[in-house]
Amino acid sequence: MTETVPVTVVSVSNLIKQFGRFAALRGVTAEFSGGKLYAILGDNGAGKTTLLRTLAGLNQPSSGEVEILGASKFHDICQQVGYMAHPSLLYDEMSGMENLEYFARLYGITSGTRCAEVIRSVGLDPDLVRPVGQYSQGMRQRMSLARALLNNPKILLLDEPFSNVDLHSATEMVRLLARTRDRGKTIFLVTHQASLLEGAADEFVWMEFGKIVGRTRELKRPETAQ
Amino acid sequence: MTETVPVTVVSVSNLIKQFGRFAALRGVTAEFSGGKLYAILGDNGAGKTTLLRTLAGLNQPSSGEVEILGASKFHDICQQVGYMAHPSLLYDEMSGMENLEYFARLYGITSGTRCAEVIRSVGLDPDLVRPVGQYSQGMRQRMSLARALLNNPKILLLDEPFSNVDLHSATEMVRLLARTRDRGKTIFLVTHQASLLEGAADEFVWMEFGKIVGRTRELKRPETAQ
Amino acid sequence: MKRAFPILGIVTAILLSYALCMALMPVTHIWIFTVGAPTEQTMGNVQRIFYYHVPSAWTAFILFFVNFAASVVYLIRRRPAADIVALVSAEVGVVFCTVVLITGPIWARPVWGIWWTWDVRLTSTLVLWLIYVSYLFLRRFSSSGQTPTLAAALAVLGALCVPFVYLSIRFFRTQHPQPVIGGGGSIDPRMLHVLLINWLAFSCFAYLVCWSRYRLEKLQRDVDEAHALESLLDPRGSVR
Amino acid sequence: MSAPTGITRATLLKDLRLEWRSKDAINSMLFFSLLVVVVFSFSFDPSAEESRQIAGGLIWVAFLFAAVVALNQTWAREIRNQVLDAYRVSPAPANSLFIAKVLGNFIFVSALEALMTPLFIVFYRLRSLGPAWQLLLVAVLGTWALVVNGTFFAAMSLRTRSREIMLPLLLFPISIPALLAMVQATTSILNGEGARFWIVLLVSYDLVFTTVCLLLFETVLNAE
Amino acid sequence: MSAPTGITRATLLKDLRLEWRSKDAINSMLFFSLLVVVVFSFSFDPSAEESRQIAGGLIWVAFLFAAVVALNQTWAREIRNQVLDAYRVSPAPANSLFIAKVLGNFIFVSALEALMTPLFIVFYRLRSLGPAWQLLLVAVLGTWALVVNGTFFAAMSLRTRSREIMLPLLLFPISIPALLAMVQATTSILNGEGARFWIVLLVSYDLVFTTVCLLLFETVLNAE
Ligand code: HEM
Ligand SMILES: Nc1ncnc2c1ncn2[C@@H]1O[C@H](COP(=O)(O)OP(=O)(O)OP(=O)(O)O)[C@@H](O)[C@H]1O
Ligand SMILES: Nc1ncnc2c1ncn2[C@@H]1O[C@H](COP(=O)(O)OP(=O)(O)OP(=O)(O)O)[C@@H](O)[C@H]1O
Ligand SMILES: [Mg+2]
Ligand SMILES: [Mg+2]
Repeated sequence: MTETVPVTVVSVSNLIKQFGRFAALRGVTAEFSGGKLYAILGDNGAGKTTLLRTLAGLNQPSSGEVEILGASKFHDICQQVGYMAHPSLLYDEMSGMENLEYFARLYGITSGTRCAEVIRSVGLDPDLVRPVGQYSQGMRQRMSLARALLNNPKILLLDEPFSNVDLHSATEMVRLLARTRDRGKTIFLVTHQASLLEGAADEFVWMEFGKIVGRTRELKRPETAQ
Repeated sequence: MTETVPVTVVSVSNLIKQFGRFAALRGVTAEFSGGKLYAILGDNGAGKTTLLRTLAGLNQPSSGEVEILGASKFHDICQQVGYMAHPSLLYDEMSGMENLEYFARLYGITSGTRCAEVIRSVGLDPDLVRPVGQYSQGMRQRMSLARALLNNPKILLLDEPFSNVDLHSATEMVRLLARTRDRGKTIFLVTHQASLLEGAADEFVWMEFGKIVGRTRELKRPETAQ
Repeated sequence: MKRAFPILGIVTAILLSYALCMALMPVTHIWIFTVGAPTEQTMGNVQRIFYYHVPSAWTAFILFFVNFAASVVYLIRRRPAADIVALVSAEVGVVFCTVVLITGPIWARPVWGIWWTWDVRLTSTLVLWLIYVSYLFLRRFSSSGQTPTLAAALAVLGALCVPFVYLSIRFFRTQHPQPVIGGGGSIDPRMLHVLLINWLAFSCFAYLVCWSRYRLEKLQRDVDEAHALESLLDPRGSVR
Repeated sequence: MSAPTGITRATLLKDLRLEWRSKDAINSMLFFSLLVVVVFSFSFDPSAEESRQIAGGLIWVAFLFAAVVALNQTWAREIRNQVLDAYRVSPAPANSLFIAKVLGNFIFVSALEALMTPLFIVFYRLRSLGPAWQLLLVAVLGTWALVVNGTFFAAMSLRTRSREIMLPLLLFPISIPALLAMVQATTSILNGEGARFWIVLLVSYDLVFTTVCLLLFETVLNAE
Repeated sequence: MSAPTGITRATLLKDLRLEWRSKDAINSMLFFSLLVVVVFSFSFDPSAEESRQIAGGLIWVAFLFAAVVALNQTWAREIRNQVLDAYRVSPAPANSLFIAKVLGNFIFVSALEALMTPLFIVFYRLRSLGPAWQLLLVAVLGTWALVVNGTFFAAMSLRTRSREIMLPLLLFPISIPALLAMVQATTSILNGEGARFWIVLLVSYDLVFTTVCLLLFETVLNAE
């Protein structure tokens, strides 16, 4: 079920984000085409999370433009975007299924089977009644991914999905993401464990001090000015 | 300034720790000799953190014995142990130096230069006046390490010191730890990024489901029953 | 030991029903036995609530004292059994104390014309109830494996508070009757007899409930332990 | 996209279900409000004539304190794992969330009041000289005023450090007119005097603040 | 190992310095207490004679609520980055920490009271018929009672779920005798009657509870 996607799905131009006196993004300009898996890498404080949150409409940029799927207002395309943050974005007290059912309401998804389908697709059991708070870290990250996939988004924004996840679960998540990408989705993935993505990512985007300093096909840090 | 250390510095025998119905440690028996760097590896929920906290006297084991430096009560040897957890264990509102000065009081360290010395040893600047809350993640982890090193402990317990730390800072921390080990300290280090420690660790301790399932010299997961 | 339980149960049931007859019936002579209690002259039959009100209060006090003693023992000896005793006595004590706090106003309404008044006895019962309810709350909300320790600490503080409660509300004017035993009050010996029978029945009942609750809690902990043991043997370290 | 009311209902139901499932919050709030009543009765001798005079004030101050504690928990569940961000990236309108939270709090605080009022009546031996239904009306209007503002300011104080203390700082000053109206209305009704003016005042206060909160909530929610 | 008093001093100084540096907590607490006074005076509008009767209750209820809010923050700083664990692995004795926290809270709450009292005096036109130094004594003793228990229970509620609500649930019932004593003592002194009994009661309450808290604190701190 490969979808056709426009060539450039996300374009940001001269994006600046300031927190008080500190500029977390200092002029990011880039275009990203559809159906790819982008790994965003960089040191602590490089601005990766800030960039992702700005794409997800959770941060207002101080200046600059963001255009996703041709729209400049996030609200118009929020149906097309899935966002997964470092925290799980799930209610600890509800089971995975109940969580997804609630979020399905928010997205106006009426199909009764969609939730179970998504949960199965990330390799979990939809009938699990345990509350999410009692899941292991690996299960929780998968469920969190399921939430991001719920509305079948064209664009996925994932912030450190592998942190504190053991190697085994992480490799499986990478496989799942690669499959998703192959179905025509565009994925942005922030991580410190780039080696996990070797072979899976189409492009590595390197950030430094609030700027994109290079984009490479291979996992090799580009020579930068600094 | 290599110190002489006894052959076996830490020995645990049949350690069991239960949280309600759940057994996080299910009979851990092991001896660790001094002057080595042990990397403790294992999947999420294997019980690594629980083992470390039990060694640090922060958890009371449900049964079993812990003997550190010949003492079975933690209080007797707390001067000899340094503990670094995933959270920073520092006051965000104070500068690094102020933090260390306070902890020095707790340890009864009177030497006026010790704090500056430790801060310098982890590669930070003792004169930095910024509060720790404004440090970058990498700096904060280093400062946290400095706190653990403050009382010049014979035994260091480190829980995921590299998580969310970029590759560059992490490699530097590994170098620092290797140097510390070379000065005769014993280091226990929990991490998910074992590859960082290749070459630096003396032994890899593999945990699974609350048990130690193997100890290897090389970074190679042992064949286990399961 | 196993036998004692049903025997005690039967004895309690007999005692309770006998006491119920005694309390609710006016004095009647059946053959050579005299049963029932005299009807109070001014208050009438309402007064019969007395036979539930007072024994409940005494029972609750005894249970709270047991809770205190068990908590101290736990703090010193760290025996799980002491902790269970403390928990159980607090729970049952709160129930009996609640009975006092419900029967009191029911009685007060027809007799005094009001539901509640700020009187020494009433107030101190209320405070006692509050203290032990907060004790149960702590036990319930505690997230650590050290609930017994925290609870025991609170129990000690709570028990220490009781004398201060008595001292501090001494000045409240007293509307409530004086203690029957050791106080200035006087009582018809027939009533006293019924009261004591009721008290005996209530004490047996409380003891029985505590005992079952103790065994239940003990079993629950044993089951937990068995589960934990099972999880020790289970290769994956967890049950289910 | 499902209708905004559908989302409100789903959110409210989810909250009620979670509340019901844990029951801890409910129980502890009930006990807390009982404690508040008892503390008040210990501090203001209920048998004294003076205390009876100020009962209207006492009740509302006690409600206010209990409500602040309850309202402080409103958003706790939503920010625990930053679930609020999940709401924000979804197409659901902000006001659906606000209304759901206000309704949830209204139910919760009303339940508290329903429990505290009889206790106050018993402890202070209150008897109303005016019509009791007016008291009910005042209670509903006053509670609504507290809850709308409280929910709004609780959301606002999410963005500040030392969150718990911020709520009363924001809520109290703005609520003073409403509080005054509630107290005066209650006292007047208890004393058998007319409370028309105060009720009209409360109604208009409610209308104005509900409208403004609804207009502004989206902005507050989306402020980072 | 440095002496326990040295550690107490270091901890206290650290807390005071941090408090002073951020000033947030101080400012907001001051504003909060001001608001409490204002809310009270809007809710109760007594004549001078009546106010003397209820002033003791008013003041202490206001203090109590302000203190609960303050006490809830006591340990916040220590658990933020689990700094408490760092304390626990160090050789420093638990009671040094407890005493430092109690002293810190005592200073803080006293400052609040020092600010609120004049406001109360002005708003309610209070004039004491008894000796004012006795009022001071009652304030010190009463505050100490609140603060010792409050600090202890705040530490206890660290180990529980829904922490904020737990503190009043534990603190209020046990503080009732102390509260009653404070209120009665204040009212008696204001009315020019003797308050000897209440002061003795407060002193013994303070002694007993301070001792027991010191005995039990280590256990509570080390409960995981
Ligand atoms: C309204 C709530 C009431 C409460 C909380 C209450 C509480 C208590 C308590 C705790 C006791 C045992 C005290 C002791 O033995 O020292 C007691 C005993 C007693 N109560 Fe009440 N009471 C209430 C109302 C009443 C009323 C309305 C009456 C009847 C006029 C009454 C009559 C008695 C009598 C006769 C005793 C036995 C006295 C004794 O032997 O101690 N109570 N009550
Ligand atoms: N809300 C905020 N207020 C102030 N500064 C912020 C805020 N969020 C982020 N920053 C600062 O902006 C910079 C970039 O932060 P960001 O979280 O984007 O980094 P990152 O690349 O995700 O780093 P990490 O790998 O540590 O997650 C950091 O220096 C951080 O301190
Ligand atoms: N305080 C606690 N209460 C209940 N269960 C706990 C507690 N602490 C740990 N556990 C459980 O014990 C198990 C082991 O936890 P531990 O934190 O030691 O794992 P870990 O090996 O450090 O895992 P990770 O790599 O995710 O940090 C987990 O399943 C966890 O859920
Ligand atoms: Mg980040
Ligand atoms: Mg861990």
